[in-house]
Amino acid sequence: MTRSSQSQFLRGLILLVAFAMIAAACGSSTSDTTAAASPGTTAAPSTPDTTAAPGTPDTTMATTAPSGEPIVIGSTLALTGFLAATAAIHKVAGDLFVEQLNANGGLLGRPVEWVVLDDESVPDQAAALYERLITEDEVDAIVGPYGTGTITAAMQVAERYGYVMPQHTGSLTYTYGYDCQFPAWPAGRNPNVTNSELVFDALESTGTPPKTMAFVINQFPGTMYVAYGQPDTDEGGAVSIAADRGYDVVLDIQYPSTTSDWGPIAAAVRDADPDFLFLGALGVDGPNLIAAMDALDYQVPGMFLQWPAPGPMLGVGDSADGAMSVTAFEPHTPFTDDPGYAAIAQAFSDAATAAGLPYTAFETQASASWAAWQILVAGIEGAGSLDQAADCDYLLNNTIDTVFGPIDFDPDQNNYYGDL
Amino acid sequence: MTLYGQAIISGVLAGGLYAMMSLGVSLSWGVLKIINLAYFSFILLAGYGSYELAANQGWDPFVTVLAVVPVFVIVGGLLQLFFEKVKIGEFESLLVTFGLLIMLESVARSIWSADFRRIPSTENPYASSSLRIGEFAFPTPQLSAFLTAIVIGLLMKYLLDRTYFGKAVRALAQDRDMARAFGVDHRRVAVLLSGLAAATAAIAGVFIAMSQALFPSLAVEWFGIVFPVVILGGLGSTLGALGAGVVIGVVAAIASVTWGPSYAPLATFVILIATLLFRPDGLFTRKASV
Amino acid sequence: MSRRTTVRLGSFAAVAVALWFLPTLQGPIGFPIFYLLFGYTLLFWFAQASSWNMFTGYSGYFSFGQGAFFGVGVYTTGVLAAKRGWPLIAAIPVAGILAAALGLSLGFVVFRLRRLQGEIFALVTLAVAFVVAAIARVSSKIDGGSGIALNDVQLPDFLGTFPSMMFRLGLVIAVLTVFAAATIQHSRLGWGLFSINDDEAVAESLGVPTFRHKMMAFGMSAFFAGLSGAVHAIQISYITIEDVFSIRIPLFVIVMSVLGGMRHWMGPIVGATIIHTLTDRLNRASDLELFGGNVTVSLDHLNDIIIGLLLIVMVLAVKDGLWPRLVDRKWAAAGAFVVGILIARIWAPEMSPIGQFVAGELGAVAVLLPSSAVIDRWRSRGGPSETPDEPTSQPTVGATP
Amino acid sequence: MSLLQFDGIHKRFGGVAALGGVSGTLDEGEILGLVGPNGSGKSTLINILSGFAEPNEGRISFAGVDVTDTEAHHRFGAGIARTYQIPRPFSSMTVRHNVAVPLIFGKTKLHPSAATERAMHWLEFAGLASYADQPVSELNLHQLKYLELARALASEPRVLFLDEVLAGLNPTEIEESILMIRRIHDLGISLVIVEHVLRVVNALSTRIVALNQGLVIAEGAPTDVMADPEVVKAYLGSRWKHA
Repeated sequence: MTRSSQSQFLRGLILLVAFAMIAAACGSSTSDTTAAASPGTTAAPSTPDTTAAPGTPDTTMATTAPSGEPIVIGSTLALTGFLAATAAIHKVAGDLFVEQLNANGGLLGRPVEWVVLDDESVPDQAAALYERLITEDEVDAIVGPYGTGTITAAMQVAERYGYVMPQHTGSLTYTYGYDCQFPAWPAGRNPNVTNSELVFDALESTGTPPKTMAFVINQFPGTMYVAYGQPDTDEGGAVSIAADRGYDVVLDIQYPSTTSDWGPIAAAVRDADPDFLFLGALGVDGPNLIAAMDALDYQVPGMFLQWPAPGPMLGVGDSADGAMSVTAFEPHTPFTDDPGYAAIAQAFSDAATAAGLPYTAFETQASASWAAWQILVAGIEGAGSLDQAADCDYLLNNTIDTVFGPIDFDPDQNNYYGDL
Repeated sequence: MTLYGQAIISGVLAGGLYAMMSLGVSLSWGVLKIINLAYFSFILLAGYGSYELAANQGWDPFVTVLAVVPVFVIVGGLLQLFFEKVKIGEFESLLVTFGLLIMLESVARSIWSADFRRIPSTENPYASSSLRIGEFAFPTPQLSAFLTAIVIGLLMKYLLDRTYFGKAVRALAQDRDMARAFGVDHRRVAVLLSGLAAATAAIAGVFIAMSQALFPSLAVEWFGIVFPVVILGGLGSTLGALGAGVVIGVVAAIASVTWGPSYAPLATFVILIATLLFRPDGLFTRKASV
Repeated sequence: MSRRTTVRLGSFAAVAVALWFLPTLQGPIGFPIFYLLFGYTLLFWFAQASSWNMFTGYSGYFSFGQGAFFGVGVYTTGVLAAKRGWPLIAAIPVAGILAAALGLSLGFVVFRLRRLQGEIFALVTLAVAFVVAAIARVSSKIDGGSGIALNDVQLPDFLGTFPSMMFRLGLVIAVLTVFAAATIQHSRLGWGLFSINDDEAVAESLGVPTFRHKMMAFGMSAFFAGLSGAVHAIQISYITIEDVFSIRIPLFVIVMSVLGGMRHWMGPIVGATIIHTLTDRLNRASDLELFGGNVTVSLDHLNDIIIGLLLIVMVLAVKDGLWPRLVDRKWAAAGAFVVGILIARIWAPEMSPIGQFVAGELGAVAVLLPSSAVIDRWRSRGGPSETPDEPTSQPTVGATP
Repeated sequence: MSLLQFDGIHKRFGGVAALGGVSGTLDEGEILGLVGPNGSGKSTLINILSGFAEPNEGRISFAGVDVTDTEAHHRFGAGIARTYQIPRPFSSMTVRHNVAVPLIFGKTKLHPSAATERAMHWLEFAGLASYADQPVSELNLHQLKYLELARALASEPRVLFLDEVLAGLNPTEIEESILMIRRIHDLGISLVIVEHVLRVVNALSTRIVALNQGLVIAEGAPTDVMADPEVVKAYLGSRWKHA
């Protein structure tokens, strides 16, 4: 009897604690609307030596403190879920950009507040949250989320309300028919063609191009698109381009994103013994496969890693020799010739270290994020208003300066430029 | 033929690791009647623990076992103590530990972020080393995991077959009330067994940290390996788990090199379903339980 | 049709018709359009949780197969509507039928084998979800790993703008599903399922056609999960195997139903409402500042922790879920709901209506749970005779006289 | 023609034969006593006849129809009912709802609301009317056994298997139960009673079948069977083993 009443009491106690926690959390969730990222908290100039965020056209504003109602910019990011690793970079980059923007006079002379919601890496969640940002929170502008799926979902919402949506790294270029979406990274309209041609051109320029080639592709939409072309049309694709160019394709396999035992894949590559390995990789696939091949005492003479996510070659050591990848930005020359960008790269690196990211260099992901913010700011400053249609017009009709250099957007190319 | 030989070796060695990952779930389910998904979190957290010690404190990855395992023996024991206290049934245990798994994954994410963590090669010379026999290579982490799994399997077998503790465990597995009536201290046996089971999970975690990158959602991805091994091996069967681990490893490896890696999960689950339909007590149990 | 059935049909129809015109009122009333999509998502979870519960909650057979049925629905839209150009409206019923076919063929094998009862059944259904995902992954006709973009799908424009259309589609499917769940509960099928839940062998020996009843319930459960998945594909807009077959759907329907109560059709609805509103608002909370900003707690990962904690607490302490307690103490709950809203209005006047609703809802939950626990304790100490474990657990079978 | 007839029933569990070819009949209006030591196959036979388990070999016919492959719920609808040695009520339902289930699914096929009303009739018969809306956890063992009877009777069966309805009861309760069994028989229902208390079987049965190790070792009038040396040996032998 005593025992059971004791356990009843215990249960009651657990419940109380649990609900106190939830109540506390909820309280903050609601009061957060006012507390979040007020300019006072984010504008602390941690990098006073940085002159201005390049790409912010009017740098003379630098000395004037922003005033008035804050401009609210909304976005979601995959703060949790399977894309969270890379999204963390975008969070750091965005925070840094907003901080510098506010330190340099804000936007249209007003302070900027960035509201970030967690889309949990899930597209339907992202779509619902953009709907919420635009129609409930009535944000002044939006920035895209991270991840192809969430970007694709968010874009449909942006299109519905005519919002300008700069986005970092959406990889299904052929599906993005919305004129006011502005991809930041130089992937080009047809990465299913240009990506591999870039790689093969580079190989051939060495004078001793490989003869045999192996393709190991992650079954992820973006990597599949680059390797096999657009679904249902088979247009382009690295594998067929390689064959057309006369390479001998000795291995062509796909693996699920959940692969945990890399032994058999490594064995298959070793068995095929290609001169060159084209790895349509994501995340840590590269290092995992390299380690597995290492364990078989095998190294490929050369390899290409498609999308090294953060810290790609982290901890692999010497075995990564001979590996190449595509990048839009690396924190060394020639990318850092502009002193402004060198400072940003350094500031990002500091911020990333402070945020505990294991890979702190300002490379493709961070720079794409930066460029997306630059595009947004350029549109608003250029049009001189928060009117979405005006901003969109300005971006389509003017050359925009970003960390990747000047960009002209062409809706016929789905606004994609470059050739990565 | 070298390809298939190497794939089979890789599958067999991976099987040892699979067995170690599954042993905790299998013993807990078979003997204690608790489907404890928290073991997945134990594997993950032990991996992170080993990572911390090796990457940041400069420990040899093998030595981290000494620090990590005792922690999880205690955690596993305490968890079981809690289950005994609240008198939890089989289904409830599945749901409660599911909740625990979700929470611990979230905790891992807030500590180590969702990013991939890997012991740098400077601190972990084993990741890329291997034993060569002719054309065939036996990677060090996988080989040592496999050998450890065999040693643990045999030790457990001895413990369960030959000692008083084992007798108590078997009595418990067959008939809870009877065991209690014959004076087996049910709670003590359960807590001890849960601690041991957690230890195997922690060892598996250390080997995983040694050979691959860690990230929080790994825990859920292991469902696809561990449950087939547990069912195939037969609930509560130590050597069964070992055998089933190897079968799953080899089948996945052969499917992988024959039709491509994306067929590996399909092959695994076809075997699992066939087993459930035709030999629900596992491939390695001699007689069907009544 | 008995009088009660007529009344139920009438009230469901009335609710459905009233909600149908909600999107029309959006302009005049001027609430944010987001509420329509928020409403859609809520209706989506009603349909998912109710469809899961009409089999698992009533019969006690624990199914992790919801992800597979949902996934079949999503991919039916993906393949038929996006790849082959069918109109969405035509793909939806096919999705339901395909999901039901999967459920029925799985049930036909599994329910025949008595040894696959209990937790083995749960694992078989989990494995089936993995198998369906693995098949979709290797078949380029379905997905093949490339994912499917749904931006060119032919949508039913006569249902209004996109948010209105989603809301109305979600409404139709949720109303059908919940109506089915309520009808089953009070029908012979419901009685059969509840007796299977208690003791399947005895049920069979008292004339319950257990095999047929399990098949019917599992088939319907899969059917509605498929219908709902087919619509939700549009909301996802870009479907991939990893997203669609993730653990999220089974996890959420379990937590929602366990929270609300699995023995009554209202349980999943209560649970879905609480979980969805709560997680939606928690999304915003990034940092919690305590003690005047001296201590900052990151709430980024709190959602999962709350979901996990709720599951544990409910399973251990409140086995019947909230619904029976709500029925028991509706006035106290209503009072706490109002108090919660008032506190929210005073504390944070600019809080959105959804935020206020969450505050009220938390007040109600906080009053319901611990007070019941205290009452349980008091009763178990005070009563001279042995009281059952859960004094509030009035039998709900076929319930309500 | 007899009401229930079974021929050559074999049942094996693993390699062990629980029933090794049992045949017999039950006539309309009979009370057949089924006796035998523990493990002689009595419960297995009842399980098979009521459709709870499948025989490996053998045929069963009921009212002239072969029901060997008929599922248990159909047999219940046709008029074969049983009770359990250890009562197995639907624990989450009220007493009344427990009795409503067979009324919904048995021969009567009533609508749930009609079934809940009709259930009172059988609760009154079993003397449980005052507990109708209580949870079954309020009942004691004796009452639970009556609830089993009420459930079995609700669908108005022609044959009722009573599996040790008296086990665990005190002498007064046993006397009451014997009267109850006679009342059930007076409803025109043929009974098969499996019972350990041989005195009771003797008093109630019109005929007795004795089983040992899965085989029929004696059959006939109660006094004859009880005097049969085989039966005495089977009982004494089993007593000794247990002592």
